[in-house]
Amino acid sequence: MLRITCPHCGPRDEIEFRYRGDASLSRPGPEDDAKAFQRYAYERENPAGMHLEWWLHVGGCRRALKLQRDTASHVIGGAGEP
Amino acid sequence: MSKPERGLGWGGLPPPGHHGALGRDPVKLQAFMRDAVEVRLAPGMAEALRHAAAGLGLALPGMGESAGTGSATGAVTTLGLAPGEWLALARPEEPGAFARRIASGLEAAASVVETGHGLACFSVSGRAAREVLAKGCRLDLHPAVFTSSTAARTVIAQIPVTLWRKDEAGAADSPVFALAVPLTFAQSFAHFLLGASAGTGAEILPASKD
Amino acid sequence: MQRYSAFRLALEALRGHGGWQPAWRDAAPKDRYKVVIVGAGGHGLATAYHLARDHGITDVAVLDKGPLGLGNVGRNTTIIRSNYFTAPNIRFYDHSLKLWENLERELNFNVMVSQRGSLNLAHSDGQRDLFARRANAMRLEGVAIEMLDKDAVKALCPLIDVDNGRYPVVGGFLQRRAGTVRHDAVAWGYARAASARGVDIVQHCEVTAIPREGARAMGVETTRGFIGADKVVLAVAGHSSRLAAMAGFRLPIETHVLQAFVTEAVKPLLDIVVTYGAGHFYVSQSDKGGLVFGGGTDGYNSYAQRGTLPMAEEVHAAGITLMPALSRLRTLRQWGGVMDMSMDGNPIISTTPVENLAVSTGWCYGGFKAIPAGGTCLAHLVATGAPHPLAAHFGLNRFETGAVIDERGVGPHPYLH
Amino acid sequence: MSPHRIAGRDQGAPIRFSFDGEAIEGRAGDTLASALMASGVRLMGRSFKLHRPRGVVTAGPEEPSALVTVVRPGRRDVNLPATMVELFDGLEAHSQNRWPRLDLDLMSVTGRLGSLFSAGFYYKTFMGPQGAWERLYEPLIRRAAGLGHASTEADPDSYEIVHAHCEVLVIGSGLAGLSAARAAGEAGRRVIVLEQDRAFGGGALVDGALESWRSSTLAALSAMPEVRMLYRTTAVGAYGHGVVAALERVADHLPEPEPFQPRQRLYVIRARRIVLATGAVERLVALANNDVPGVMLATAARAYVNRHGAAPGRSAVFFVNNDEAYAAVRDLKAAGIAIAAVVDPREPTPIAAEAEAAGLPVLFGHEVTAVRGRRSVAGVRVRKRGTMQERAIACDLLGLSGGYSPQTQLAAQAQLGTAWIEAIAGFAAIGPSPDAEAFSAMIPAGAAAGVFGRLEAARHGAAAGARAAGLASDPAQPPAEAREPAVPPRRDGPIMPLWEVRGRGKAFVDLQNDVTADDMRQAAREGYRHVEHAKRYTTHGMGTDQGRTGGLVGAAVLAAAQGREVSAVGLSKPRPFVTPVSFGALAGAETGAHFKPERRLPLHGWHEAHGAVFVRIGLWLRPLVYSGGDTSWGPVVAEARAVRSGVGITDVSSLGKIDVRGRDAAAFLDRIYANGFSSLSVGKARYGLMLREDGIVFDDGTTSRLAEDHFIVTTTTGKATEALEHMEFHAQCVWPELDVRLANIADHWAQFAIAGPRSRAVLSRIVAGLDLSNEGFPFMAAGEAIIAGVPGRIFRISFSGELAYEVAVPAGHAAFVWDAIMAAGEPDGIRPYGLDALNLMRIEKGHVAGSELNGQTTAADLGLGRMLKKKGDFIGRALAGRPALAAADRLQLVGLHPVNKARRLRNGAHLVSAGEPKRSQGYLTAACMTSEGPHDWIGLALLEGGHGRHGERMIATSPVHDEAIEVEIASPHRLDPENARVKA
Repeated sequence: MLRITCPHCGPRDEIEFRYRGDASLSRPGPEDDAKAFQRYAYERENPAGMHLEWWLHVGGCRRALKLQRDTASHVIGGAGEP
Repeated sequence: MSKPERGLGWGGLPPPGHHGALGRDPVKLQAFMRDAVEVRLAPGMAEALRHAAAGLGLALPGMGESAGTGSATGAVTTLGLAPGEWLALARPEEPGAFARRIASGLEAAASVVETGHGLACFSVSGRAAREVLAKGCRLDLHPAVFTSSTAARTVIAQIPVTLWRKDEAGAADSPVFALAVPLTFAQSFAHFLLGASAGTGAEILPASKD
Repeated sequence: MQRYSAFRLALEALRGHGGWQPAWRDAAPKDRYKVVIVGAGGHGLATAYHLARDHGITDVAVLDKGPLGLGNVGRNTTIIRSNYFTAPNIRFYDHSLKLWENLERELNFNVMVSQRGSLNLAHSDGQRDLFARRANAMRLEGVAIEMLDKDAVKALCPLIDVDNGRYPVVGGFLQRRAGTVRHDAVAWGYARAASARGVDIVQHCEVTAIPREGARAMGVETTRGFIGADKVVLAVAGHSSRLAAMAGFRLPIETHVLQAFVTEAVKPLLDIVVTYGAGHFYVSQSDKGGLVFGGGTDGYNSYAQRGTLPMAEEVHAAGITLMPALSRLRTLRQWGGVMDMSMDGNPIISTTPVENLAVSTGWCYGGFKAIPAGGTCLAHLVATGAPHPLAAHFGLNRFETGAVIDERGVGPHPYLH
Repeated sequence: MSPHRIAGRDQGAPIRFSFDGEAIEGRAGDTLASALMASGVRLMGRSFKLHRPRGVVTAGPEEPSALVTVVRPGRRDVNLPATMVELFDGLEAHSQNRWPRLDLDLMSVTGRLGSLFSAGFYYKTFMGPQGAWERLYEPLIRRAAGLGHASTEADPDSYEIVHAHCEVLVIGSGLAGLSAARAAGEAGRRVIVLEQDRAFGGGALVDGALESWRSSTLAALSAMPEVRMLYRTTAVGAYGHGVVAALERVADHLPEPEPFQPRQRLYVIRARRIVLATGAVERLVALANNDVPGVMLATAARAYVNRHGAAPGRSAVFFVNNDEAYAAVRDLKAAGIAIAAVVDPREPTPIAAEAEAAGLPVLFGHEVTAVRGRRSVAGVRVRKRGTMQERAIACDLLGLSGGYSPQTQLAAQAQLGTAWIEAIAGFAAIGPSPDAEAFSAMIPAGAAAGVFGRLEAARHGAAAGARAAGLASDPAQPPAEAREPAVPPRRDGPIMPLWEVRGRGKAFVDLQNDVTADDMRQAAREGYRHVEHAKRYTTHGMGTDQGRTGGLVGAAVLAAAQGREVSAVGLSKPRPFVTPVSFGALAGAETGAHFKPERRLPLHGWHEAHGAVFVRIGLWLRPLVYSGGDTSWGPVVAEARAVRSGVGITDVSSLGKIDVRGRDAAAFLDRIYANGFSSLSVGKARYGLMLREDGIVFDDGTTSRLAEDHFIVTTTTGKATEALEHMEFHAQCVWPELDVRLANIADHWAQFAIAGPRSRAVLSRIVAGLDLSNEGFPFMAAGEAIIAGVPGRIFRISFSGELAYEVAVPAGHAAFVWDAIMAAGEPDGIRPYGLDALNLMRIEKGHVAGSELNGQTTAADLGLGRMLKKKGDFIGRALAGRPALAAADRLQLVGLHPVNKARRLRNGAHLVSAGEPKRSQGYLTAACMTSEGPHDWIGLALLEGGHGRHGERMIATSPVHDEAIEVEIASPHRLDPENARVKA
């Protein structure tokens, strides 16, 4: 079970959070074409190792946090605000 | 037309009386109701909000803290639940009056959204209160950690809960925990409380506006 | 290949089982192969077997970073079925089911295909209507499926509490040809059969790089040296993104962990496969006697082949809710498998931006049942360069055109699948 | 007194129990195993595959053989190690896996044919013909396999999950564990100690020299208010981040739980640091017939004598390869059990030599080659190592000790390393690197860390406790002597690794699963050389005991077969759970009707009192129809007709409602919705469509603008949670520069739709502060008003296709306002309507709902393509334009009705053409009887290229219902396509 330290609420169980995926992606803008959005919507680096990701603390402060987590070991490197 | 009377909005705890085991330390369970507003700071208005809140006499505690807890009639309890976000709770008054008062006092410094009718409030008190809540609450409720000025949002029995202490500082031996859950979950949350307190036993008190 | 039979077994018993030969050759890698398949799991081994059997291509190596068959083929909940909704999926998975039905004779290895039937439960009129729609889609494709009402569910599986759960059971559907297979044996059986046809199975040979020359892969760099290849095939469930990155492209894949559990062994308790429709729980009883059951994914990217506590709690709660009698039964082990979750929940059997490199990925949590058909179709793609008609809809380009096949309708969010 | 009790140690009160129907008397403090032993019962079960007679081997949870079924009224527990079943009055235990009786098991024929049932035999036969497996072989195998017969009845007991927190968690209460707890406790830390036994002390419980230390340490700990001691509690899983799951057997030692007492409790413990003091478990030695009842681990024999006063035999031979085991020999001798021989393969060590000098018959350099006897040990065969000449020694007990394996399962689960320690010939947990410690939070101590010896383990434990408490930087610093046991330092000589003695007969490496050393060799021969392959091929280590007594032995045999070291072959990966855990305990209290919480409408009580039939949708309970239980179409049609002809009211409080404020609220909604909201006037509502980024419709709803910077968004009930999270994610993560503040107001506002031509008249009677006339409050108007004296909001929106209003009031006033509307509507015959009538009316109107917003449809598919903004960015914009999302043959929304009015439409039916009756071209998404009923059916469908096929005739086919009816495709908007009614 992950214990995620929310920058606002402190360490909490993973069930309080909703995962929202790769935080290294940034959404293309109004001027970008379908190809850019295709990459954004579908293509992932999906590393086995440190991964920067979004988590919403829906069961706590309802704030989003960016988490550095090792997807292989679940060691958490750190959490910060957007 | 008769005057509108606010109801609990859910079925309520079982009738007052004893519940569960006949233990030495039964907890007290009570449902109560509150007016409430969510106060959300507008960008760049922190200073203005502090000023406006001071004018209203409204405490704005830090994240994870509660303030203003008092027994005086009309007192407001404010919980810091997220950065720049507070939940202010007060005893029920005329429909909409509390929200209007806070909103007009804070004006443009924050958005004020009325949410009190959407909350069902419970208190769990007594020496065994921690033991009872530990059957669902994943937070550390040890008095050194969850003090009488702590507030938190968490999840208990799959239900979102806002949790704070209603007792005065120093009452570590017999804490009073207040829990607010979304109204539509109230019946299920009551089921959790009854199940969790069956082992220690509980005394159910009549629902209250206080 | 040393042929297995009851007679042979008796003969060996008389001489202390000293005459058994290795089931497969533990090959050392050659410098070059016509086809190098990365990943000695179910799909990789089946692909090698079908390359040899269907296309006469035996200059094939199957590489694995560890011992064969210890990825998802050895970690799943052993269910085979073809109860899908879209016609192309029904055809593909039912073809797979037909191949399963004859697999032990095909491989001369008893993989214990047990067509005991698989029951999916519906808990509301709306869900029952969706089941009827799915069942009708199958029937239109000529695949047998039966709708059951509540009483029929109860009669078929008395362990199920149809009335008192949070979501009472209103009915379900039953695919009698569905069932279970002894999962490890599938890897062993294919390995043995492929090896017998000349395929090299190279264990403990981890791919560390996929060098390219222009748009083509030259082969694979491994912990046991460079191995040249005319064609490279990736069949590395859970790790496809890493291998694709070595070859220089990204996949529409996230890796997630799916958990599974097994109980202590008890005498026959449950004769069919049951899937709960209102929570994460599907279950069958292995021939050894343990209940094998699974739940959902953890909900976040993970390469950790292990279980988590919240999922254990949820799955067991769902299990008791559906089958209250399980309450005192004890769970022995909890584990996890890493899944390639594709962005539409459907697999990818496809060519890639690298001309001579094909992938089989995106099996989500349904890869096991697809092994025979997946191997057939991937072998066809590798051998002929054209997609097998049954797997034509599994191409990578569907994400560009929008022709995705999202049976669940949850969109490109694997953590919601 | 039973001759199997040791004189002077028979002090507990008598307890009556039964085994296989025979009444037996035990003593308080007995386990079932010790009570059976003390009454002379040796045969306790039959083995899994070969049905060989089996007795008790251990005295703990690692027991592989003595598995029993315990029956209580309404309760049945199987495969329980008799070593862990605490005796209670009336206990009813049964042996397992025998037919018809334990002493006459006809299935034991499999044992006689044992050589056929070698490793993996079933992979090599039973292969045909097709169907024979399911019909013939599999049923036979299934019946023979398994152990106990599990309960098929619901469990009358309850369970609970308890969340706990501490600074230092100590797992195990032996010398290391108690010392660690004391060190941490004295430092003032919050400590939890877990002990799987019913008493604290671990090894100290069987060692008289440690009793005074044990009791003084326990007394010290009990005086510390922040130290919590949990016995009968096993740490079953370690999950990293300091999280450990522990199972407390609260009432398993009782005939049944006390009132309101759970049977078992699962603790989820979050610890800052964990001291792993789980000790070590003795290993068996693979030798011929090492499974005969009477073969027992040396430590177990000692435990039965010292803790229970039960005699495991009268005349014992010990076969040991280490000095630790001599303590057991001495204690048995002291208890009056004859020691026929101590067979020690080593050269004399000081301790062994002392034992010999004290009169024990030690055979140095010897080994036991086989056990004699079938149902009970009759003797052993012994030879000098390296020679072939054997001699027989009569005995009825063989005490085995092949060394001790540190219990490192939890360490491995927490990603702590293990390392081979030559001195103990085993894998021990090794102290973590700082990185690993941050994750696992675990510090191994005592025997689990490979530190053997009583004083040494206590010191090691104290140091670990101090380190866990954050105290000592120097872990070697010894604790105060007063806290140490008064025992001399360890001076054991070296162990001789000894895994197997080759001989004639089955030499088991896994007693529970009947795996022999020959099976392991065969696996290696057939290529299953890796320990994980061998495990799966032979089933070695896959029983309830997880191979704790024979796991390493099997691995060693496998290694030897390949000419490798066991340290290189290793063990298979230990996964949770350390000991089996019941479903009930893992599930906790939230099961059955409470598996998921229920959400009830604020007016749930009213609906219930007025005959509502409820439907469960997601977490909600919602009124389907007010019919008192009648679920036919009649009451639904009647409700819909009441609306169409007069007025009705329905509770839509479950809709998601999100308060959106901020300077950029409109700009934000422009991006969230595919259609525009910045153009919406204050006081107006607009239907909005949200897409996913991939261009597929995500959700819909009506959003109103109450002020320039203030909107109320409504979502569907089903997507309420997801839509809020979708908006929060985009507000915070994608466009953080926007000033937009979201608040979930779903539960604060109860919301009712009042629909029908008379709705305005009814509402006018109770609404103040708002001109409800068509001019004053036209279609899609929104505003605040006083409703029956309650400040609320009114929206003129319609899902039913009629003139309609939605009224929102604070939930605490819902009942009051609802009653007021019902009273005001009485002259017009107002009646409540449920979800079915609502659905019926929206189908007539052609509004889409969840079954069309199925995550696969585009706006264009639903006929809503024109809503998409031509200018400006929004979620889904780019990818909605992909070619396949605009293909002509996409499934598009149509209406349909049967050509023959007498036929009913079936939800779930597919649409085919008469010429191609097997090719699905689409399917029905909704079907209902219309408000014009009773034999008038319409439906909605998604049909290939459907927009251009109105008027076409097709077949709606439902093979599972054996139905196929002709239908006519039509516009989905059957009712009032001009919207005259809603604008009236």
